[in-house]
Amino acid sequence: MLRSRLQPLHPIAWWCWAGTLAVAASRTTNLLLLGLILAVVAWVVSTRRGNSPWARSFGALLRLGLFVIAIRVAVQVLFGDRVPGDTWFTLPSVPLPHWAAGVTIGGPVTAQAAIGAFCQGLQIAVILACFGAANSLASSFRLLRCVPAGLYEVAVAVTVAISFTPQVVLSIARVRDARRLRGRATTGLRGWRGLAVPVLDGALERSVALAASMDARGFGRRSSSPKRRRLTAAATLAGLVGLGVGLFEVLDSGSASGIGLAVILLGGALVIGGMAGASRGPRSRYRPDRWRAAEWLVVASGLVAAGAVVAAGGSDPSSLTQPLYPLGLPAVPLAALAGILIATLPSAVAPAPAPVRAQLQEAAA
Amino acid sequence: MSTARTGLPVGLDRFGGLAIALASVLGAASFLWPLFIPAHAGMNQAHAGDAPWIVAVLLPLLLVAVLGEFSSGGMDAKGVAMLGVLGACGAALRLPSGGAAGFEPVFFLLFPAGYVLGRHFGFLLGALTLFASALVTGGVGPWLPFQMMAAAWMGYGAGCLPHLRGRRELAVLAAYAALACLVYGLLMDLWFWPFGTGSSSRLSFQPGASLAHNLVRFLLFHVATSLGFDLPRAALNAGLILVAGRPVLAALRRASHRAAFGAPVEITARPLESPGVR
Amino acid sequence: MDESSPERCAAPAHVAKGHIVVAIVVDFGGRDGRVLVTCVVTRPGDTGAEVLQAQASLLGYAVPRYDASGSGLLCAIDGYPPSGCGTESGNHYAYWAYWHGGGKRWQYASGGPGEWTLSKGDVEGWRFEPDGRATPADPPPRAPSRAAELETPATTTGTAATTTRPPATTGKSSSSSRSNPSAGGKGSNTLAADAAGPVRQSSNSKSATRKGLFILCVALILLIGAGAYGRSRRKSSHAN
Amino acid sequence: MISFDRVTVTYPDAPAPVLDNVSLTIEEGHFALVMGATGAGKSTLLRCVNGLVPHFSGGRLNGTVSVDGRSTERYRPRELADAVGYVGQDADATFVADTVEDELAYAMENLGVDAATMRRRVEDVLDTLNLHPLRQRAITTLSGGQRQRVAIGAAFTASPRALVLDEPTSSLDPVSAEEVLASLARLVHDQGTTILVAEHRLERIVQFADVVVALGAAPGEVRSGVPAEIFATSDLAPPVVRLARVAGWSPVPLSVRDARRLAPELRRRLEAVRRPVVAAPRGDRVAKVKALSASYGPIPALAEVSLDLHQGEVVALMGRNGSGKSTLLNHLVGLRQAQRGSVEVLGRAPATLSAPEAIRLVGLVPQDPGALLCAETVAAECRDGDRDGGLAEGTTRAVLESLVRGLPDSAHPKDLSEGQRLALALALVLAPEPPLLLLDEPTRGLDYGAKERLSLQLRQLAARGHCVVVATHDVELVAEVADRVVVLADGEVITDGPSRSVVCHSAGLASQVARILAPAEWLTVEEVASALAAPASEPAPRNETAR
Repeated sequence: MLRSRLQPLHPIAWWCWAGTLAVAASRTTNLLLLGLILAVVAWVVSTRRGNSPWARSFGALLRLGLFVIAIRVAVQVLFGDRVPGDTWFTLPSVPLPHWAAGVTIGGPVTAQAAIGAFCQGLQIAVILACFGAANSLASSFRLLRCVPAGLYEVAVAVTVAISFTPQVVLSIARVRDARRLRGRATTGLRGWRGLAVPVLDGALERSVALAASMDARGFGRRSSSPKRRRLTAAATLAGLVGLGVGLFEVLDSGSASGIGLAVILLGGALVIGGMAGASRGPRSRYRPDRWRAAEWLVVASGLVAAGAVVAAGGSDPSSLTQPLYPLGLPAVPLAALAGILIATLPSAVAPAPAPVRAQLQEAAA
Repeated sequence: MSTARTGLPVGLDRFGGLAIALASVLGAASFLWPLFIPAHAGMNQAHAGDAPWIVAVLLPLLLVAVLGEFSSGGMDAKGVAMLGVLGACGAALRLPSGGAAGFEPVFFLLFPAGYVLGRHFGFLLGALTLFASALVTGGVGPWLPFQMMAAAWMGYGAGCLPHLRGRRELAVLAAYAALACLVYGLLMDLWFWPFGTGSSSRLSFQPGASLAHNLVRFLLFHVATSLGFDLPRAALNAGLILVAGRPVLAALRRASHRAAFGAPVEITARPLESPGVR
Repeated sequence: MDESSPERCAAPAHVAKGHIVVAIVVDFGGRDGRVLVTCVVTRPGDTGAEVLQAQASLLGYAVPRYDASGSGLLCAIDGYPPSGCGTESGNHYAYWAYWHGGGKRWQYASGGPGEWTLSKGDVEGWRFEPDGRATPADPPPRAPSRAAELETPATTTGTAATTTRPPATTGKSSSSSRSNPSAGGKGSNTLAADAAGPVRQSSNSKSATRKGLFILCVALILLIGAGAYGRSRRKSSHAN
Repeated sequence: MISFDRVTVTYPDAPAPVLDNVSLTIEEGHFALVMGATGAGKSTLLRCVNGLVPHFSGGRLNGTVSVDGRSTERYRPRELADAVGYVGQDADATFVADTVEDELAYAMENLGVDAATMRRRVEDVLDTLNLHPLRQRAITTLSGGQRQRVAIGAAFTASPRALVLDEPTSSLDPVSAEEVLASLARLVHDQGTTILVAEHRLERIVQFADVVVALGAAPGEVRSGVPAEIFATSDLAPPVVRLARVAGWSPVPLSVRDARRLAPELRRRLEAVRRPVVAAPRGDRVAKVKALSASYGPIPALAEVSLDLHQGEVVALMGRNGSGKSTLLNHLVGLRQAQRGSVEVLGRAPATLSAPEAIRLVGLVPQDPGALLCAETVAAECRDGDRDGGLAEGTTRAVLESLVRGLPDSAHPKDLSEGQRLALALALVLAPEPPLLLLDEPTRGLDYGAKERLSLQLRQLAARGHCVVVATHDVELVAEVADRVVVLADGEVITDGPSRSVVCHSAGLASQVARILAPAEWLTVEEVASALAAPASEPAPRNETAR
């Protein structure tokens, strides 16, 4: 217990798990599968999230998902193609002026169109939920400790930003009090002005002091040999070119198969390699997050789920889609369902949530 | 390092400049692809859904490349600290809205900062502010890199504005803020377009159709869905800059002066002869 | 004009006011080289998809099959091809290419039939490409064979009236026959109904066995979801 | 270990040098105390040691500063990280990581210390600074004293030979301050670290110091030596030293312990002096707090507090950090609405009043007086003050003049010294003539001169009929000004009585003089001085309220 409290599950493991589930969701519009993925994710979050402020993002992203579904369906109802189907009701159709690409609003709304839109909206909502889960489960600070050496300075800047945010919130409150003590307004644009400037001033002064203490503690002791610099820069630029070529290939063929994907992967590898290779100065890590059996299990459970869904699609594509012509109940691909159920494993193997960060919580509230 | 020369918090060598340019072109492509995708790409049902995901993988890599260039291009403690602190302020500004659209006064800090502290700083600050606030509020997802890239461009643009004095300065900044907010909204909508409309509505992009045709469809989608959020945001940020812009600019200038970016440092072992001795 | 597009239909005298006649050229390409021209009376502003629907019900064909994902992509006319939708092989696709214009002036459609709105004298073209590239470079529908020309007027003029349907009746007719959507009017209704009959029965028999499993899964999902909800509620109540 | 050789420092676009031709040497393993009035250049001196000046501030440095044989001319601050640990004035502004452990390890990560060594040193520091129970805590959740210790630890984990601290205890209550200083002393004794520390509150730290570096008013004027000889003459001195001068002891004792050995003779002389108690006329009631309870979420902050405040009295509000002092002040000034119980100032509840009304009734100078200041210049600040209070043009400025003479109109509030800034804030709060005046920790970062001026001003305000409430940890200030002391603990009033009896009879709150002369009830040096000077019959200069 103590052991696990000292080191929570590796954030990358959580992200892999959520990512694989998101892939699974992105492959199907079958209501059953989507629903099960959502339920599984929600269950794991409810069992394994801490009390950090970002732990609430799951709920937030669920709400966002509902919003997306609403938009998706609304667009379909108002502007949907008039593909024949079982007409539910007919909206008065209003043709827009000629410049609007002959778009007309309204017309008959078919069950096929509405349900199809709903399923696609739900798909996106479930994917959102997966990312919400990753946000709720993985600690941002620990995530930042995993960045490649080349990004060190940027990562430090972000760390500073995160740990400083609650103090900004507190100082906003302080300044508001101070204005009240001088008998001034704390609302409206003018109040804003009076609020923003002192807070900003204080923050900027802090930044100078912070810089001094960082430098005094050896920040940026690095031996940037121009040779190495040129090497990494070359790698990065080559990687970017590769990414570009790959991107255009993919967009042109419209499929992420074959050459395009390969080139993209190559470019990505080059970029990451450049970053990792750009390690400057003798930096070392204090108690880096270790990758233990629990991490492997969590990632594996996600992979199983995604694999099961993809496999089901391979054997019978229609089992992953909501049948529209004719309308009917979605298929029940038992293998895929079982695979998704396996993704509940983390709620058993992952260590219990990390300790509270009361202050940050206050700030985000 | 270059920061000492330029007197700005962050500098960039020529590799870095090249990297930014390249990454921005690719970034633009990964925003605009629906407008240019050819006809037969839409036909391929098995893979029609791929493009958005590929792009979602691509953009983080672009950002990694650019930010990495900044790291190695030279950021000293002062630059990092100021980035972090201003990023925190931005994140705090985004807290009430939880990073959602609509009430988002974050640009009101980003643009003056970019304007005073230079376009590279603006680029970084734009990206990092959104990143930090996403981490604090737990809003990390495929949309984040797009937000970061878009905000980074906006900050960069603020750094490129001509340096004027007095009223005209504020007017230009406010106008830019309004414009940039709208553009930012457009970009984020462009990203959401394929997801928001699917492929079977009169607002969704049509593979192979003419640019103008798709553009009109997109603008309709934009007006129909999110212009309602973007206009208030643009007004809010521009208004804030008009009201509070002057003192904010002053504060930033004072800070960059106090931080003494690239201030002349002179150390000579030879002691100054004190008047008494002479 | 006319000689350039032999398929153009002469509007019969009895066509009601506010209606137009459009020609649909369906070239079954690979299968038997059959090319079929149908003249359908319809309303201006109806979509290509609706006219195709009307044609199917008119000729007693199976309901045109569209891509299940809800993108407006047409998969099969008269149940051909029986399965698949724009199935890919290398860079080639087996798909129904969609054309407008007719004769020498065929134009590759930029959108699906659900988006294309018709106006007077239009000619709609469909050609099945066993391995097309899904570009305007694919061959357009061929000129109708003699047999087809003989066949078409007979069918169309006879039932032209029935295919024109005032939109008002849509709701009722569709509610009466679920299997065969949006094709109003008696004559065509019966025709299309038995065309689509087998489909319905098969789906019924499947769903009967499937329902039990389905309900089971739904229950499971609800169970897990409820559990998660309960836990998180408890947690938040602990928190403060 | 640390040596300055004829060092002159001039900041960019500054007319005169801050340090002029300063030479001094600090031996290895010494605990050196740097003292001097605000603006004497203490911080500059400290920041020179690891080259933050001029590498970080810009400017010109003539002469040689070297640490452990390495001169700052050749090495930048980050390259001296393993030789010098630096802890700035504002500890909160120095944190990079989120948890205690990571913060402690940060410096070593930068130096590339290998993992095993890092683990060991972190554990060492956790023990030395007694941070072990906090290792996993988020730094933002720690108390001031704990944060300060983390900052020291973070500077120390890289095991530098020397440690430089700029006013490490200025914002701490006596207990936390003791903890911090004790841990510093441990570093000196156990690890032979050289420590250079600037401090205002000499009484806390003098007994630890081996060497004292005294910066005079003029930038050139620097004296260093063993404490006894420095304090024999220095005008900046803790009460114990001033008492010794009054009593004519020599050698000068530096700790209460030493002084008590010499005390009996003085006590005998003082017994001769009869100090008649003159009861001050008790004014009528200004504010009434009845059964006030408050809480932050689940944590209770105030429990059933009842209090009456009267015209013309100076009430000291004492207690640990987090004992509810600030919460009580916030209720009195109306920043917080009373959840249970009631708060009335002249019969009205401040929380219900509009801001402009409220400031005429009660004024509060917050812990950081700078928070009240937001204008670009002193003059603008005063003008705003008049506008906010709806006062006649120039009122605030007049009040300011009465507090400090000749503050330049054009000066930026941020550039003022702590004392001046406090005075400006005080002027802004006082201008609308609120009958009730509250001050939260007014003596933070004030040197002795500024503190004396402040206590004088407070007495005058009380004499003019204001009721002054001071929440403070500074027992010397309490001894100087307070008529009445209210002690809070965990949100409850545990003591409420005349300052003399409270201060003299509680170990934690006793002023140095009280501790030296106990059981006799003497509070301040001035008292003793005038008592000794005066013939027996005359009353002591200070009144006190009898109850």
